[in-house]
Amino acid sequence: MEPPQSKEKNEFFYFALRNNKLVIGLIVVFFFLVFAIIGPFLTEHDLNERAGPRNQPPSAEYWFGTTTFGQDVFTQFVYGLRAAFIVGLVGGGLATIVGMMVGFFAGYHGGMVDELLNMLTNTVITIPKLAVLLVIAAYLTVRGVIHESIVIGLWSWPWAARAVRSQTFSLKSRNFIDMARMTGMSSMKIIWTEIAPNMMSYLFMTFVLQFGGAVLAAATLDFIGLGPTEGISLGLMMQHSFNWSAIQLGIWWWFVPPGAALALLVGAMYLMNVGLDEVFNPKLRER
Amino acid sequence: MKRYFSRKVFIYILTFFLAVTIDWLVPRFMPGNPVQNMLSRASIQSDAAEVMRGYYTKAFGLDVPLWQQYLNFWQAIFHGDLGVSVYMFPEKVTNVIFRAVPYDLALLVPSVLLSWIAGNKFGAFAARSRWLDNTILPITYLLRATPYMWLAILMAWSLGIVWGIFPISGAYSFSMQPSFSFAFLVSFLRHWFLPFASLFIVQFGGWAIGMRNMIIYELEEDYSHYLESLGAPRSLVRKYAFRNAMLPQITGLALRLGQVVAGALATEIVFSYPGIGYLLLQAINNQDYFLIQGCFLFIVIGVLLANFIIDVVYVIVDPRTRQGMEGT
Amino acid sequence: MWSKNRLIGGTLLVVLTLLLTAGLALAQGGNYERSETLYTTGNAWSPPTDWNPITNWNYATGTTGLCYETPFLYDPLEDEMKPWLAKKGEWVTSDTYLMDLRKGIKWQDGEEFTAQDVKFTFELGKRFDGVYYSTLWKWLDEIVAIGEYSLEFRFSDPLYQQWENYLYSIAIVPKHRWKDKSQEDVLSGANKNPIGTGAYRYETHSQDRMVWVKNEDWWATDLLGREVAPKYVVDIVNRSNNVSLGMLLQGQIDWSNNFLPGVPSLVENYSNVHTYYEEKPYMLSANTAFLFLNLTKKPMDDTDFRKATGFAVDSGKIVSNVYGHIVKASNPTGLLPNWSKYVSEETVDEKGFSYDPAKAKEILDKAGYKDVNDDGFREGPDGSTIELTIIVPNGWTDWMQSIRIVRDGLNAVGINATVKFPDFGNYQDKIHAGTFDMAINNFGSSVSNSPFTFYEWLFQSPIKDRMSNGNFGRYENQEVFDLVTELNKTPTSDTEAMKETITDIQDIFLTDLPAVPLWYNGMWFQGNTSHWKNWPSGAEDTPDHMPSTWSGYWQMGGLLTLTELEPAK
Amino acid sequence: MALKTDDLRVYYQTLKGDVKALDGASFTLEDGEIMGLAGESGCGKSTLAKSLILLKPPMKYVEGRVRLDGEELPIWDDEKMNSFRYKNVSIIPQYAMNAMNPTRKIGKMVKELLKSRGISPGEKRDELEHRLDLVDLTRDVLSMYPIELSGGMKQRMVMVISSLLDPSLLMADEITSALDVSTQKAVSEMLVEFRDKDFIKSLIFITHDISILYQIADSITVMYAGKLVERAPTEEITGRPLHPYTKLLISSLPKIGAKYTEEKLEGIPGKPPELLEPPEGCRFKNRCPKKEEECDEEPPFREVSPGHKVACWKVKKDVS
Repeated sequence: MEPPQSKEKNEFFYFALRNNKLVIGLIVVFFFLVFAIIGPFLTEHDLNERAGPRNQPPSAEYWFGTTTFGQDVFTQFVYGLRAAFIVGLVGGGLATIVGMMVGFFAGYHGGMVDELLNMLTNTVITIPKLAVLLVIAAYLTVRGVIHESIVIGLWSWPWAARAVRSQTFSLKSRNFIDMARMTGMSSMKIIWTEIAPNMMSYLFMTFVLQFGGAVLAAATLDFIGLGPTEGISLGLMMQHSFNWSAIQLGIWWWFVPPGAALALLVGAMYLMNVGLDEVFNPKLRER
Repeated sequence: MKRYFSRKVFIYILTFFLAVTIDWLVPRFMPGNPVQNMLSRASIQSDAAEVMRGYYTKAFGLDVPLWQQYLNFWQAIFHGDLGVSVYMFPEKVTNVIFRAVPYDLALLVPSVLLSWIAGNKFGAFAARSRWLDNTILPITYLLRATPYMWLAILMAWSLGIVWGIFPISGAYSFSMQPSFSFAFLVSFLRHWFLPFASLFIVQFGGWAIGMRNMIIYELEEDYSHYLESLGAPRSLVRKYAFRNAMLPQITGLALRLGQVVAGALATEIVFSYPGIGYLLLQAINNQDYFLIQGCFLFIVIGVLLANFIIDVVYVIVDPRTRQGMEGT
Repeated sequence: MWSKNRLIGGTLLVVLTLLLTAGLALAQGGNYERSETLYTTGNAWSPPTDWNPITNWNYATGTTGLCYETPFLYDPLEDEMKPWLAKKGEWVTSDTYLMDLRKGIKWQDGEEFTAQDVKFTFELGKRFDGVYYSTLWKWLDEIVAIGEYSLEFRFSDPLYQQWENYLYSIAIVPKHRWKDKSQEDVLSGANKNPIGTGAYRYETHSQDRMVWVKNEDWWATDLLGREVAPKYVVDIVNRSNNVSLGMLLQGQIDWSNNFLPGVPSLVENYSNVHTYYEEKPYMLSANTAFLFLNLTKKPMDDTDFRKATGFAVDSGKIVSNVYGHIVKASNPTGLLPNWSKYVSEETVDEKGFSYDPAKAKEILDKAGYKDVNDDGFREGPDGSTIELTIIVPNGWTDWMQSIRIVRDGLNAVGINATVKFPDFGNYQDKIHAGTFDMAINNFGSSVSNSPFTFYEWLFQSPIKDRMSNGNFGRYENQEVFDLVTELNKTPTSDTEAMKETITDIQDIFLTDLPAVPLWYNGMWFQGNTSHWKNWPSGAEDTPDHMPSTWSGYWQMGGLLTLTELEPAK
Repeated sequence: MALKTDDLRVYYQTLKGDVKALDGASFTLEDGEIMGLAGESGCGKSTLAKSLILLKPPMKYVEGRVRLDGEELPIWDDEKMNSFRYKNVSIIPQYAMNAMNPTRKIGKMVKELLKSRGISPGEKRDELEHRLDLVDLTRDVLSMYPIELSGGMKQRMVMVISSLLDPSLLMADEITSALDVSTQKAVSEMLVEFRDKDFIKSLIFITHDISILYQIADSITVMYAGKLVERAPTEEITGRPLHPYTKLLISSLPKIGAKYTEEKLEGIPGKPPELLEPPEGCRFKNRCPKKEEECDEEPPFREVSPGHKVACWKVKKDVS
């Protein structure tokens, strides 16, 4: 026998608020989110403007120091954080949605549909993300963070799809789906009204993971020079600092903040994911 | 069983065909002209440039219609001929790739395997220990979330520049030629260490977390509870859980090894390590169709092979998969 | 499967590695004695794959210069041709060029170097279209060897300026080794194990380096008393400029031709870092960066608008803010300092421009560019909106910063301009196809023996669909095209006639201003004095050569620099 | 007297507070007795079984004593309890379908299990094969993976494993719910045979399907919301159920083999009470057709006739 489980919402919050992992993760993410939202209002500098002398270490005036071009690192940092959230939300969101659709249909219909979608999934996994970005890069004179996010999203869904598919498989065999089917519901409706709600928690966790994955993927792409050609991102900051010899010249304030923010933000996301897992899955809860 | 495998093989071939076709298409979608790009580096008179462009376009086989280029491409693949690199003209693509691959193997195979072993051990160890779960594990989450290049940069800066313990660029000292001497080996290892370590650490975090999550699920599985009910000691329960949690980790390992040929781009850039990752980036930047295709082809083959091996290995190690093959 | 043994084995491996790595850190010491080895970098961006002087965009650093040599050298600092393999060369008639070769030059395989080698090399261009100097044969009739050491080049229509350029850029290859090469071998062969006449032989190469070893029998030692100092020249393939910087500071690289950020502070803080000048501009100039304006588009087709652009752009700010004074602002004519004698001060005084936003506004006002819809930006005289985009390749950070300053200058005088950074391939496509608005480029403005090469690039003609070798803005003016041809046909000895023609060209250039010269890009050079000294510099009693390892620059001072170096200890 | 529990209370710890899943169970089980334990799901019957063998978080021991064969069972102490598990107390879990490690051959798993309990697998080999014969399993199953067995086979295999060490008390937790009717019957009869052959001394057979108990159980105990409500020999309780809940349970049960008692019970208005803060008094009162004021006080579980215990105020009145 399990402890009685009422499906009340406040129960979720009740457990959520008592899960250290989730709470710490949320606090960190929230901290960065606030930082990203209000940060740009705390600086009077422009992104690329020469704000002061070159290569200044952090000081009261330049909180995070300045770059080789005399740009204010703090300013770039806060805008970069914004970009990270955009990539996470758009890229991670897109990957989750596409993965969900493909996974649902594959898992629900099985048979030929499943085989075909599986092949598609495999092909997409096989083709390096770089290749696609390459073409996109070549076609778009200007790549913004959004373009990058969309590409990442459209190329990261296979993992989500695989997971959702197997979940759907197992849910499908349960009674309530059979009953729904017997009542003559359309498969679309069954997916939306019966399967999806049962998977909401799972999907949300998938999204959290995809968010972190998208942010990291974007950082790598930015670093190797396939990132946005406009604006700034944390990955671009690292690329610039690297290209402009910040390592050799010891301009650590240029490359430490963006990487640290990425690691903390994404790490917090992963922590949240485990926390959510424990909240949604009572078996893992009491330890 | 036979039917199962022949169907699998068919699907793999189909996937391969699709992937290769896309691989062929992708560089051709790019605006610009690789020959033009190559010759833009030449200091030549403009009328001479026209003539040369004609010559090299033909030399690269870019003068025939697209469909024929496509057919030629397939034909060449089966002859193991991936064409000539534009960026490293006139080197053959296969040579270029084969020369870079050993560095990737030297860097990635140990880092993947060792981090996998250590990560799994640590993850299994940390699972279900409240103390570890709350202290060390958050650090592994952070590791897992650390961008490869950032850790690489941090290590290069601290260990390479500030303390000057390790060199931070190249695969061996510039004053040496590769040889089987001790001095060369030392030089190679010193150059190898930082990229290896940065890869190891991040991957360690990933594997450890994977293992921890997996084993926690396994420990809550019915068979674990049954064993506990029958008074089986913790060691046996954990052994079983560990073994079963290992299965997805094996999948992960195989997939990761399948990608080894893709190199570790960001890390290779930071440490100027001459692997495929860096090569690919150069190929992309120089619109080197043939090198891009070649690299991708290797990667595609690697990934497909890994997937196929997983399929086969799973049939052996996980009896559950056999069910689906014979029944229904 | 996951036995303990494996784990222990793995751990052992790691520990062993650590021990080896840390414990034997001191055991470093290579095959090349440090005191005899010169480490260079800054030219190669791809692994050495080819030692074929015909593929001059691709060969390994030093193929031409160190291994293969040219009949002449050119010294840009003195603007002087220096006989090299050739003892002398002169125009005996207006269309016959006589070249005398030095006696006693040997190929590295011991064979004698003769007039047949020179004839053979030049005739490769006749045999194969794909050779980069094949067009030479449109105006060269024949080459006649006179004895072992003299040749007569008989021209139908001599292009003197271009010819002189070839004299120090075409590397002579040995006939006895090349005569059986097929077209494919010549045009795309790797030419492994190159045998030249030069100071260095091929030693080895790998992905990230090219190693040359000294040719002890080099002819110049006997004939000219010149000897190259380093036994080994190891050229390191660029990974990124920052790697070069790190290695330079640590004394692992002696000679860097990379663009390194923050050079002034390096010179100040590192006593062993050497630049050509001790203070700004630190660097010699190598080429001119232009802001190309696309004349096929509005409003760039309007001369007034272009001129206003010239006045609106603050190139001094680019020099100080972006480059930290390691470059110089360009002369309004764009002519490099080594051609300063051709600059007509009068013309510049009369028609030149400088940063003067007020003047820019005045010109725009007068030409009818007014802000009619009150959006803060001017509209065209016909009321059309102006929205311009300035492009440079993504990742070229110094240029990216520069066009931001250009944009700011334009915005300040009321022209709506934005910056964009397409990838290199895309950028190149845009300037070749003429679909850009404004773009920075300097690809063909490099230092050379004659302003002709500069103008031929700037006024490339005829205008085609794709302009891949200059004149990206598609400036069409037959008069100036004719003047460039005329310049080419002016004997190099006739400086007065050259000046005249160049003055005319300058006049047209400054009148129409089809492109705006911004700054002189530096001949980036940083030396490290820890292992080698006596680097070229602008100071007294030091060698005066252009210290460059770039392709085509060995003949312009790089090789001579090697003969001047001395071990530091 | 094989088993005697005394006021056993085991709660589930949740962050909201304790869920009183087993709130004071006292009963005795005679040697050789097969006791059926029935009730709706969530009534605490599985908690009772689990607490007798593996009481681990989130379950929490509150109070009560358990004696098995005159010896105290230290159910609150996981360590000490271990020596009793399997050898003295054993269980066929609810999840018998998944009880075996899917990636181990069954024979190997059994071997490893025995070894880990300090028993030489060789010694038990014959016995194991003998029992396989008894439950109609070929010896080949030992070299098979669980996935290769049908549901019924797995069930029987687990029966063999769980009873291999001849435990004094075996608990079968909802073992029939996943099986079809004929297999249910066969499996149940095998358990009876086990008892008859003295493999096990006594059996607690937990099910929500009372009909199956008619055939095998010596006595039936009914639970409701964490409490024992009625306990009597099988004929007695089926013939003369006293507690209103038992009556409903039995009357709502039309025929042998009806699967989902729960669905039928939906006929009883209302739901079982929340066990986090259960109502004072009789826990059935809100659904009880005979509810009166006195029901606000907790009814004692007392013997109303020999061997027949019931916890209901109304019964007290009726009988005495």
